[in-house]
Amino acid sequence: MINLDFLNPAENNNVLEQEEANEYMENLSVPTFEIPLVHNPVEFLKHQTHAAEQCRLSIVHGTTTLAFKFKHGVIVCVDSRATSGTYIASQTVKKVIEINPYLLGTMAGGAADCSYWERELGRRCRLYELRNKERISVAAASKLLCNMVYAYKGMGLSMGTMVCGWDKKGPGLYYVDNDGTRLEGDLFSVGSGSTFAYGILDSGFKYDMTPEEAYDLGRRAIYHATFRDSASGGIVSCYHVKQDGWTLISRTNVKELHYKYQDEPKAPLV
Amino acid sequence: MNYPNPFADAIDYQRMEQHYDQEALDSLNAISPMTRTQQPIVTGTSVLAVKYKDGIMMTTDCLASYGSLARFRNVERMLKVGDSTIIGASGDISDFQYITYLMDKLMTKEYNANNGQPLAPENIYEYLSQVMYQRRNKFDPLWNALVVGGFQDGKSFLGYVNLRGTTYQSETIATGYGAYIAQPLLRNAVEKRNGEPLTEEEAKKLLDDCMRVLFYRDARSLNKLQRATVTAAGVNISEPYSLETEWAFAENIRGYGA
Amino acid sequence: MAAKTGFNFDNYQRNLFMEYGKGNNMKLPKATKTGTTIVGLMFKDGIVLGADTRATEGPIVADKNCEKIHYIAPNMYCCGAGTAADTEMTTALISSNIELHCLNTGREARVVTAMTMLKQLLFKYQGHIGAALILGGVDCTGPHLYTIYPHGSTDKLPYVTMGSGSLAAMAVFEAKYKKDLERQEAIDLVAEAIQAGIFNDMGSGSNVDVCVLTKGKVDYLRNYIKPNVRKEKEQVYKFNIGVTPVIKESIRNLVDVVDVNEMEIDQ
Amino acid sequence: MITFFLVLLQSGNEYNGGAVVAMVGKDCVAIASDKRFGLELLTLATDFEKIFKMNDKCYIGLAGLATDVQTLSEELKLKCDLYKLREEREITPKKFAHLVSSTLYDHRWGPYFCEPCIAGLDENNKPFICSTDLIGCINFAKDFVVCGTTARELYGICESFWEPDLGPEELFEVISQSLLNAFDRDSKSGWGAVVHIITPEKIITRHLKTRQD
Amino acid sequence: MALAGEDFCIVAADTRQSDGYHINCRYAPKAHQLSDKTVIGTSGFYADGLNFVKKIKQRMEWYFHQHDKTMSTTAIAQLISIMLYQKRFFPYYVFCVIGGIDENGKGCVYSYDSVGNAERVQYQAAGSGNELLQPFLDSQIGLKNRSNENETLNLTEEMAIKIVKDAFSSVTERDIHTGDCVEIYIIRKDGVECQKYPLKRD
Amino acid sequence: MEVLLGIQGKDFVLVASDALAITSIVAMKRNHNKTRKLNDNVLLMFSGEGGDSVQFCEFIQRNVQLNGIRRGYPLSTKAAANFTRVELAESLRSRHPYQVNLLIAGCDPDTGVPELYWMDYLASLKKLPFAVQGYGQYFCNSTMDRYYRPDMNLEEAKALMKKCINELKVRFIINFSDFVFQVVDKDGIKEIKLE
Repeated sequence: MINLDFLNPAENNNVLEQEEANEYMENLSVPTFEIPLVHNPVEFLKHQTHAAEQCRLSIVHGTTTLAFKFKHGVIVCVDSRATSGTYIASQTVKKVIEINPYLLGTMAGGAADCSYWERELGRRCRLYELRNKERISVAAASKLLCNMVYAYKGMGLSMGTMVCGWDKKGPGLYYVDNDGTRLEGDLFSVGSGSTFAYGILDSGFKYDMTPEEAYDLGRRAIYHATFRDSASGGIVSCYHVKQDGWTLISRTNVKELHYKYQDEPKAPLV
Repeated sequence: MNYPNPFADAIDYQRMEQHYDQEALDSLNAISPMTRTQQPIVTGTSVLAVKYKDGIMMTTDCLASYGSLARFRNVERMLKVGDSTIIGASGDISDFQYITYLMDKLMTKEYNANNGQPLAPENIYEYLSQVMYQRRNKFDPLWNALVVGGFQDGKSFLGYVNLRGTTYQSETIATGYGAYIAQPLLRNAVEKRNGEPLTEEEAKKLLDDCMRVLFYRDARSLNKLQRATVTAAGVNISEPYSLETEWAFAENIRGYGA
Repeated sequence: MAAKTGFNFDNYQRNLFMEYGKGNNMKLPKATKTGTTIVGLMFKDGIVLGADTRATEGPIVADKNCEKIHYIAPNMYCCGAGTAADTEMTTALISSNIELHCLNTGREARVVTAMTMLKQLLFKYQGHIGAALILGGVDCTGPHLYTIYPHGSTDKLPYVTMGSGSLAAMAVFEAKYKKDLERQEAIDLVAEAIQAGIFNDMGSGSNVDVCVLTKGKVDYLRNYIKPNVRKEKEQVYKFNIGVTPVIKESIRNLVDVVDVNEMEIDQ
Repeated sequence: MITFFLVLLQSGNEYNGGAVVAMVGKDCVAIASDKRFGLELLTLATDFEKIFKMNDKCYIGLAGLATDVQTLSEELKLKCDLYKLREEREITPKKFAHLVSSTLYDHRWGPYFCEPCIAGLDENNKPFICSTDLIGCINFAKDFVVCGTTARELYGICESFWEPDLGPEELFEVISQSLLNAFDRDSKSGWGAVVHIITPEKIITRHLKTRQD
Repeated sequence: MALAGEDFCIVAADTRQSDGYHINCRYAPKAHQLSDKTVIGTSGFYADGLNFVKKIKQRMEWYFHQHDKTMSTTAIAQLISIMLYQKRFFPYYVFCVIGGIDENGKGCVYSYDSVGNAERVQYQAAGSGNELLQPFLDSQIGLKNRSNENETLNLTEEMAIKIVKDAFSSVTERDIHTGDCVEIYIIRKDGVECQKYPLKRD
Repeated sequence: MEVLLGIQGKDFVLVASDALAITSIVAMKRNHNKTRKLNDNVLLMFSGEGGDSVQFCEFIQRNVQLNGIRRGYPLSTKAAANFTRVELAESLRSRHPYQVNLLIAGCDPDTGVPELYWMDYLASLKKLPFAVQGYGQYFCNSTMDRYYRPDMNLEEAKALMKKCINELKVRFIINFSDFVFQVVDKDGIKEIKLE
């Protein structure tokens, strides 16, 4: 069960004590969070994060991530830029979170939210494995994540993630976001550059592609998104999830990709 | 006004007649803290303190204002804690009285423990800064800027903590309007010496000069001052005294220009 | 083109529309302000004006060595704080009006005239022109020192300060000002007041400008003290030529190359 | 009420984005800009002109809202051409700076959302640069001036890189490296860059190879 | 600001504490030594930073008593991330970087946002001057935008210190919040050294 | 919620505009024409506030035509685009600015050189090889980037246009059932079918 006590600040007067208790808490317990003692903590936080956009209270939102299923598994491609306001805070963010050797999660929205909850997901998946002596299914893992963040719905978490993996039923791909939406699908793209990526994916996707073609499609889709969307960029990382776990296919700088694609002839139309 | 007002903070201590638009206040409520102290009521103005050769010297005036009213003209804004520490407070007087109570409690506990290791100024300072910071985190700040001075084992200590829990230690400290008016003079006097400490006489003169300027320029100040020293001999808070002031030049001023 | 006088309000509607119109939420960018410490004092036989030289744009220093003491007339100078463009343009406008006034009347203008012009202008704009000024000058009636606030109110005092560093500077004046200072004492006191602003107020910085006005004489001591000269950098960051990747280059010669030697070099 | 945080909001200047920088060298000046034309996050074109030639020895770079960049550049070009017709000589950069300043201050109460950087050589071929804020306060600098959404980044990097008395080629490298590294940290500018180096003899225009993301 | 070399790491922070346009204090350290392999630099709200560092030190002490060893830099890095995230709904207004030597004896830097997103980097600037500093580091340490892309930098300690000093003196010129003095912590395999370098005070 | 597309080919410009007129949540009309002919070889396409866009475009249309009649020869695409920009920029400074986003496609009747201009409601003008107005920008620009060549013939341009429209149909929340396709070339403006 998720501990929801903190939702009622009035009952939670002794913050100091509570905090100390948190710190002593065993690793297996559920994480708890301190919240501000105001009438409406959600509004307070919104106010703070909005006001602080320039002060980078949180690193936000610009991203392009995509994942699709095809004949040979699941391809995951992401860019690597973190922006706050117009400032590019980092060009080398790892937006694919390696939950365990069979599961990948992608990162869009608040970077800290994604990495924290997917780390937590990794821990729970490991616990599941220890308890049940078998690997958790992608469906179950994504549901776990979905349940965790749903408990905090309305608190201002920001997360749009795709959980990808391979289980008994074959390749699995689920989209989970901070509203608690969880969708199963064959092809998703998430983030501010996603529409551009969709444009490339939809026109180039075939189920029976070779892996090489699939890698190229994924990279190309991210590249085109980085070109058009100023909040995406950096390095394109490409992962392939196969039956025996995921492998990192490539990390390519967008600058190289641009000048490579620029010199290539365009794909024929007719 | 269209140019930056750097004194917003100083004014905050003194603002009384605020006419809140109820609607604006309601919409603010969503994001605003569940506080008791939204603004200070009875306030004291600047506290000045410097390190000198024998320890710490600190000065305040004796006024507690109620908005623009000079309400209480005989208030002591310095508090002796133990044998080697003094706390000077600007900001809300009732919050300062609460701090007095806290200090009493702390010292009683110390007395009962009687472990032979009296609380050093640093310890009291640390305690106070934690109190201030935790109250800020609860959105119920103690509306003060405090200066902690002390002298123990041949070392003098001077630290500042305010309503947000912001702390710093420095050779010279001034709060309220003093931070803008007196601090430049204090810094100048100390930096000029290149590390050579001020003598008692110099420190006295320096603080008196600063208090005089403050009296000229700070409308919430009073020419009735108290000076405290913390030295190896212990804490000594003087009786109230006044400064000589000079208003002669004003007699030549006629009109405002036109 | 027909020359229009006065301000042009063309963009005003549009900017409102962009700021508050449907689906728009742009915010007006900020103009450069001078955080500034400016001071003036009267001494035995004249006026000393002083200013720092930093102009800021929010937390960024936009200009490290700007001039804040503006010319009004040969016998008058004016320090400005507040919105930088406003102080520049207001003083420039009044300066030209004073010049016209002098030509009309055939006499040296009085300081009080300039002060009145300034206060009337600023009052007309009800504080929207963000210029806080210190006007000093010497005319046939002796030395005069005025402050003019953005809303158009004025003050006449023997020593005055303005800007974000005004309290620091005023502290120095209050502590050390005496009547009938000697010229050098006055300059030193002004410099000390400005330096108090420079070192204690983050909106003020860099150098000290001083302007001494006495009967029939003006000494504009630009960068009188430079307390903040940047230290030599630890190393020089020069790049090897050709390190930047270039796609395309075009060169347009402005002079005809006729020199034979140069032609050889070209080849 | 306690305010813990600064509030700075997105401004009209940031709608389209852009970066312009100008630097002084030894008997030469350089002015450079990025080439992006965007609408907030979307990049629409990568060949947008932000530097305009007023005459052979006077260039102006305008960063800010694209429509104002276009309107203002046309208005200034008109005024320069009229000046030339009236006076039968080219406008000097310093005079031009005052022209820009008064044009912008005219619009004090409804400003154009763009900030200009001016670079040029005067009648004695002495280098001149300056910038103004959006209501026309001139900043005469002896080293470099910057404007646009990348201003903060440019200030920091130019302050480290700029040296007095750089020759045209050295100046090119310094201004290019400053601009490239600065706008690589700003999501709203980049996508190509153009550098003009103005010397008494010639004008060198170079387009740089940059990141495109 | 922090940057990592092959076998050393530098963490540097200026010491000005300010409030609005007013300088509170010219010497208020923002960089704190956590262990003999790790140093943290904080910026943002000073009281939050100070208390956060105190809490980290406390947690490190507990760790020491439980495991009888000092926390490694990487472990501290993870701890900080989680501690920051625990305040997700009432964040510390703190931007921190930590620098240190990792288990393999290599220099490492971690940078954080205020709610605990961590990234291991080679160099990072944080705080009010970060936008001014970062491109300079990109160019000098990251060697970005050079036509010879294969160029590698052999960063020596001496070079790094020079770069740090120049970076700070440049930022001081343009950022009003930076100034007075910079403290440079140099973390080597055999301990931590702290140098002070004066900056402009205006 | 409208979309306009334009692709400049070797010697023509292929444009498409959706034919949907929306009020609130109702589709009022499914064969709405969102273009105006400025003259024989220049086509203006608009989207934006209902009244504004038509009023403004017809104003431009009348003036461009008047200009052509006065001078005896039609305005070039570039001239028409710049004229439109100035008018829009001026209107923006009035009390009731026109809120309209435009594409201007044209082809020189003599040389056959095609041109395509993009302009938003703030009057930023940009000449582009291919252009999209409205939310379509976010879906179609990458597809165009991927396949566009400056020397495309009409068949290729049609194929690219089809890809874009298909993408909109798959991903955009509004289903544009009908589009109006037109080709502007040296011989004039004519409506075509994609199939």
